[in-house]
Amino acid sequence: AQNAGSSTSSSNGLPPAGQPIVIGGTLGLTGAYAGPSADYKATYDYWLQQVNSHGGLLGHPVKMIIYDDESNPATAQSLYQRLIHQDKVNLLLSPYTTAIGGAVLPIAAANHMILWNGGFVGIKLFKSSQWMIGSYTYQEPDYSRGVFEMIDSLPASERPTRVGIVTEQNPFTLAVRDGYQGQGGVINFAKQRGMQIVLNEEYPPTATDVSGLIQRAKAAKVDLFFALSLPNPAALIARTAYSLGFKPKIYCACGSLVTSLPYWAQLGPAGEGIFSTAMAVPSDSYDGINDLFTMLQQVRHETVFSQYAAVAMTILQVMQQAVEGARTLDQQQLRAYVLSHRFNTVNGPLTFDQYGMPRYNAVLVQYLNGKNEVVWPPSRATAKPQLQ
Amino acid sequence: MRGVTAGYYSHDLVLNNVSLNARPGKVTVLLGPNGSGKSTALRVLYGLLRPRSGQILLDGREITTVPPQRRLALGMALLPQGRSVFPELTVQENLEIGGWLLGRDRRRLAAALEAVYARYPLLKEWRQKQAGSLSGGQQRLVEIGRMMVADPRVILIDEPSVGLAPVIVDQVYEEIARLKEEQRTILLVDQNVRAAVALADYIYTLEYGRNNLEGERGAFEDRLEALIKSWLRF
Amino acid sequence: MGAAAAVGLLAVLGVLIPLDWVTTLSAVFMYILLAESWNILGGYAGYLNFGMVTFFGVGAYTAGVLCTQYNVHPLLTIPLAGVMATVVALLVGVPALRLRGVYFAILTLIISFLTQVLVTNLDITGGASGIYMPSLPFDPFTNEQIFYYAFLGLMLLAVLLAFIIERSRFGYALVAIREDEDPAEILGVHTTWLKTQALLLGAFLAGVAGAIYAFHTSYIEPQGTFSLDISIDVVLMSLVGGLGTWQGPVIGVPLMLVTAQVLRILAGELPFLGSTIPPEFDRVVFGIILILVALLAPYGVMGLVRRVRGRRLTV
Amino acid sequence: MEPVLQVDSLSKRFGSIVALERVSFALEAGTILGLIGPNGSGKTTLLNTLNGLYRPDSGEIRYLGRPTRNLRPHQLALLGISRTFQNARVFHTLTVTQNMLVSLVHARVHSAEAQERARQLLTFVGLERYQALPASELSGGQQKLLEFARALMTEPRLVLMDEPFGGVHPEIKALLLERIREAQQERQVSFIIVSHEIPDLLSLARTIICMSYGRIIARGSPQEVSEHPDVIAAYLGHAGGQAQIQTSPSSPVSSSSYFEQAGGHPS
Amino acid sequence: MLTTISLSLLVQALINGLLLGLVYTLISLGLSLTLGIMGVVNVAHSTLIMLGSYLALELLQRLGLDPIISAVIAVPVFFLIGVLLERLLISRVARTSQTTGLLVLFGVLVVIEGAAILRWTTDTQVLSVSYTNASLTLAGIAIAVPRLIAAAIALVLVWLLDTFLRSTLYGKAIRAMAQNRDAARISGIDTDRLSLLVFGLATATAGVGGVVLAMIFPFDPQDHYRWLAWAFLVVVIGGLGSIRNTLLAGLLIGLIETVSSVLFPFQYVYFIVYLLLVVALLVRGQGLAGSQSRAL
Ligand SMILES: Nc1ncnc2c1ncn2[C@@H]1O[C@H](COP(=O)(O)OP(=O)(O)OP(=O)(O)O)[C@@H](O)[C@H]1O
Ligand SMILES: Nc1ncnc2c1ncn2[C@@H]1O[C@H](COP(=O)(O)OP(=O)(O)OP(=O)(O)O)[C@@H](O)[C@H]1O
Ligand SMILES: CC(C)C[C@H](N)C(=O)O
Ligand SMILES: [Mg+2]
Ligand SMILES: [Mg+2]
Repeated sequence: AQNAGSSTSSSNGLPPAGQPIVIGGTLGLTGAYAGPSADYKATYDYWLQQVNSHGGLLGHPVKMIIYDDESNPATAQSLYQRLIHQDKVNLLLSPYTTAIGGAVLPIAAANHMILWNGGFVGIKLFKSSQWMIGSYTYQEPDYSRGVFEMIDSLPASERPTRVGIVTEQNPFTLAVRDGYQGQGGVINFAKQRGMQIVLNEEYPPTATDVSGLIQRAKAAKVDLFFALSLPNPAALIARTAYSLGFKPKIYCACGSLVTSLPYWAQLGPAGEGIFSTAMAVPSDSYDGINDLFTMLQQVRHETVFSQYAAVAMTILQVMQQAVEGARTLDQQQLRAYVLSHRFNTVNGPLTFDQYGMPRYNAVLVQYLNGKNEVVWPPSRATAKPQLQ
Repeated sequence: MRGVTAGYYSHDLVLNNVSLNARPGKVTVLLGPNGSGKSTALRVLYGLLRPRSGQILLDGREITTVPPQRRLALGMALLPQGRSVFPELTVQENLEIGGWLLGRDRRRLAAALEAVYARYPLLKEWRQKQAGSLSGGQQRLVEIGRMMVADPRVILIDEPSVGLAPVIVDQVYEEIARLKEEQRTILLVDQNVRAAVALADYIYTLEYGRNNLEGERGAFEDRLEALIKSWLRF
Repeated sequence: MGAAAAVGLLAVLGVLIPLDWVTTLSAVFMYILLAESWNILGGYAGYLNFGMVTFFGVGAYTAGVLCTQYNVHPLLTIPLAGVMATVVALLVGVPALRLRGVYFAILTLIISFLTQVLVTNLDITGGASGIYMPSLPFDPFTNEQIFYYAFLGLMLLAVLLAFIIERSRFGYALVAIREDEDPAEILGVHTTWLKTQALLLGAFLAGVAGAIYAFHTSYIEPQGTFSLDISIDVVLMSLVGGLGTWQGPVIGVPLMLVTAQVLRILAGELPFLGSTIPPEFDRVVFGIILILVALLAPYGVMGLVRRVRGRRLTV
Repeated sequence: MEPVLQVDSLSKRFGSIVALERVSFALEAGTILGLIGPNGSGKTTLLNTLNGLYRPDSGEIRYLGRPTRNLRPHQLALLGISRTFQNARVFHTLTVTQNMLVSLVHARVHSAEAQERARQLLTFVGLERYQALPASELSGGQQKLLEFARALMTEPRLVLMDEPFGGVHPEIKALLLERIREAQQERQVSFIIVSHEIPDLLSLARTIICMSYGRIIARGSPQEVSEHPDVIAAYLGHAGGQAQIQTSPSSPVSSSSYFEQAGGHPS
Repeated sequence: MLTTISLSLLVQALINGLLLGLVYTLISLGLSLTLGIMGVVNVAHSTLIMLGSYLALELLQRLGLDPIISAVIAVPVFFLIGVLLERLLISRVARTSQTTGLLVLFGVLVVIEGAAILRWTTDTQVLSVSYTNASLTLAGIAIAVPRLIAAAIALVLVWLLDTFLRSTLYGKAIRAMAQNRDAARISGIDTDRLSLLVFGLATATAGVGGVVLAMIFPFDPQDHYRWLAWAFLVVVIGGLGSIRNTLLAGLLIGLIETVSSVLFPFQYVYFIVYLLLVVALLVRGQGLAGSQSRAL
């Protein structure tokens, strides 16, 4: 069967001159994951326009096909089949979030195509597949690492001791809590520091009311609180905590990168003071980060720099530099190129390990006065952390 | 009703050019075998089924397209065949619905209810019961009572006596006679041929959706038997 | 004759058409299978099951768990999945079928939520993280074709079953239950047993469908596999085609799935009055199509075809 | 002879209403029992209890010598009890023939035979023209006829009929009466017939029971019952009832009987 | 586990449960009218709620109107929307059969949702005014002010609707119409206008519910399904046909949810909620109300 034309290794897989290079993927433009997906879409559009106005890729114009997978894994799967076999895309972009991405990875792998993954983390998936290149600069086990490192720097008397964790029942957040093969994860980090875990609860993504959880955290006198959520429930938890008067010393929304979403600002006082880890902030002045932020301000009216836009841009930058550097669309060669080179991106200069994961790079941010201030590490800090 | 043709579906006609005339202050009886279109005729007269052609006139005014909910205000009322109480309302509430048109005027409504209770003391006994829990005959009585609350001038009745005990049946026919005395116009459809004919001033018969015989009761009575025999041939 | 020709055509199509269409058609077949299974109880007997996904999901997970935890041969897991779904249907159905109307509908809905929560919290099912299924050792094309024919075969079986039921006293009795259950029982219809049979039959087929689906997608997790969408889609597709007719699902499913897929693909590509349509526009169009179908064909497409006649006036 | 049905001290209440109070009677094979009584006296409730729809509060029913307490309606139906309803309950979207076949769903009757049986019964009640129509398209009286035919489909041993003649044209009624008698005499089928039309029962029933407020207030031959003062007071009404009964025709099958009755009183 | 929870935790949970229950009641009232009384399966109900939330958002952002005022404005606005929906769509199909109504209303759901995405994007929105984050503390028990407001509005609406349906002739006529439409018409009831009224009212309560929900919960054009599911549960568990039972069922579900969330690990809370609901349905057969009129 004549399929996946781009995987034939005899040629470099480039289309005839003048024909476009086609990039395809899906996003949850509607459904549960629509919030972050909107940032991805805006960034893709922005990049596409830029690349084409600079003469395209290797002289070929670039065409991009992004379908709406409706935040549904099965829909995403059938759309990826279509992208690969009908649209015959040359490069495959991943969808947002582990639950969807995890479902399409086997399809990409079966067709010997690399999934250029700006959409999700998944240390297990990276380690067991050779068909992914990622752009998140840290995986689930490290989502809470910044908070703990910051705590280590506090005088012993100020350190919180009673840990409470509420975790959304989702493959991604569960791994943030549990780590991977004994490494990382909130529970391990806390135990290593002799902290006591006084609350460890899971909630389903469809929960309508979390006041019971917050009450119990309050009753257990939690002073280090982790809300490991995806975007939608994160706001509900923050708001419920605030209105029930639950004020832990440290509140980390250490699941999804929610404090950079537009709605966070609307939470008002309920969103203030909350910690989160992040990859890149404009103050780092990485390559193109400010232009990207300007675009987001104009197109999406965002006041806070979106981390999703950053990872989206990063994967496109890596892909672009790899294609231009290796001058091929052959998937194996592209991967080899990525693993052995260094890339300049809005997430900073990146190198990759043998699994296609970028090396660790994260900052801890705290949402203060309507902005994400970097509070850790001190070398990149824009403000001092404020504990309640 | 003049030259009415009607049917439920485009391909078959249930009434074919039927004309009926209910004379004011008289009892007109409509007879016919099962399925001959009697109930359909009443439905058309009351606006529940729109005729394909022909006209319905009330006091000489055309009302063919007046919707059923407005008929009551014109002084018409219908007692349909089969069960039509509101099962989950109490008997009292069922009657109140019958007085919907008087709704704004609480006192008139109360008076109308009292009048009905006076006519049918049994209803008063059951007033707090759910209509749906009554026996079949009791429900029929509720329907009759409900129809009477609005004090209609022109009354279309479909099978009033089905399921009623003989005592009550007697009462119902006495009631119809009384209604006639009160100068109301009555169109009666009944399989209780004997009783109906006894009350009738004028009789129509239908056969396969067409006018068959008609005439004053006196002129009619002798032919009736032969007629009924002929209905057997279907 | 016509039917044989159609079946032959579908069989040949499996090797002729491009791969993404093979995939799309497999999905169509799977939903026809589900909708026919649903239709036995929902369409004929009028018991609207809003939790069809329970049986589908149980089937998928049975295959997943048996295959990955107990190393049962994949081919063997498929009938076992059907059996497991039937067992669940028996457990659920016997009490649930005592309820009628919306009460039954809501109960089945809650039970599908309940199963979803259960699967999310069990260890053996991999919890929220789900199960990666072993993949078949074939190239992608062969792989897709295998599933194409599997779903095609099962679908034909289900359609045939519905066809037979519709013309049998079993079918008439189911309709009698829908029309007026008490008299049906008094006339000698063992209503509980018939309803249970209808449910079990549907559950078995749905379970088998779920198992095959699990191997096809190669990754199952509770949110998607027990998604309410599947339950609702099955109902809507049957409605669009026409309830209680064997042709209903055969018409309704492709109509809705293909329309949705086409709209999804067209959105953003078609210029509209000079500007491009925003991608979300496909949803609006889809909704309008649903409304139009309901307005123009109140008893589904089959209703139009057959001109099913209205209920008798109640007076 | 073993009675088909033996009812012992049956009681049933709905909240404060006593619908049946210590009702006892026995029915022998091949006999017809007429059941009369004022509206709301418990006739329908009795039938509902007999075929298992209601569970009696106390008392016992034996059908063919066997207690029925734990049998569901469909089981009793399979044992040979069939039933018609006071207000016709046909299955609207099924055709007339399909309506007939429903009750044979568990029976081992060959399909062709079932069809033939349905056709014959429908012809008999005059509905053969309508065989392929949905039952919703029948007129009120035709629906009752369909029910009548449907009740005979299973070749029952005991038929419970709740006002089978309501709204049925007199001529056809005469035919129905004939049919009932035929079944009773030739196949020893037993009937319990609820009807307010005493003359019909007179010609058919060996025994009549009159109920009032859930109790049996009179039983006996038609003549006895119709002359019973309580029955007249509670049910027939003074002159009316008597007039009918006394002038009851010798042969009710003759259609003329309906018009030869003396007195202008309706039945 | 049971012994370690303190009394104040339980009291707090009870209060939360009552307030949450009233929120559930509020979003179910409209459905109770359309499903419970008219027999129309209004699956578009929650999209109307969602529109209510956006009404509050728009009025706040454009005119600076307080959501409480928006709740009042929502009444006529949504009444009109309900009337339009009834006239244009529901009156044409819902009466042919319940399932056709389901189909058309699902279409409405999809259209409203799609249109809302086009207009407001899929971004999550949070409505903040002075009191949305405020809370009262009484004897160590925190009560969120917006939930208190929601509860008050819910109680007022319950009382109004209940009185309307049970004591006025209009209310009786509505119930009569639901039980036998043709018989109602014969009695002179203009069933078309009455249906307009019912759908207007149902939609108005949905609109108010949406405004109030926006004070408490984040919202976006698509997460309304969860409310739909809850609303159906509340109405059906209550048993069709009575506003009071809807209130009871709402409170019951709210209490089960919050109380079990302090008694059991949270991941099992919904398991317990659903399980209890299943048991309740099976035991009562027809919801809490469970009146049965005669069969034959
Ligand atoms: N709702 C309906 N849909 C279609 N056809 C109908 C409907 N109702 C009645 N018909 C047909 O119209 C014809 C006349 O019916 P109608 O109910 O008017 O008869 P009728 O004279 O009242 O009979 P009966 O004495 O049995 O009540 C019948 O042949 C019947 O088949
Ligand atoms: N399901 C029920 N719930 C409450 N009350 C009931 C129920 N069924 C019957 N009843 C009551 O029991 C009494 C007997 O009713 P039943 O239907 O048996 O009378 P009936 O003799 O058949 O009368 P009719 O000749 O009017 O049909 C009535 O008072 C009725 O209201
Ligand atoms: C991987 C995804 C589930 C979530 C993503 N890492 C985020 O921060 O939002
Ligand atoms: Mg009639
Ligand atoms: Mg009765």
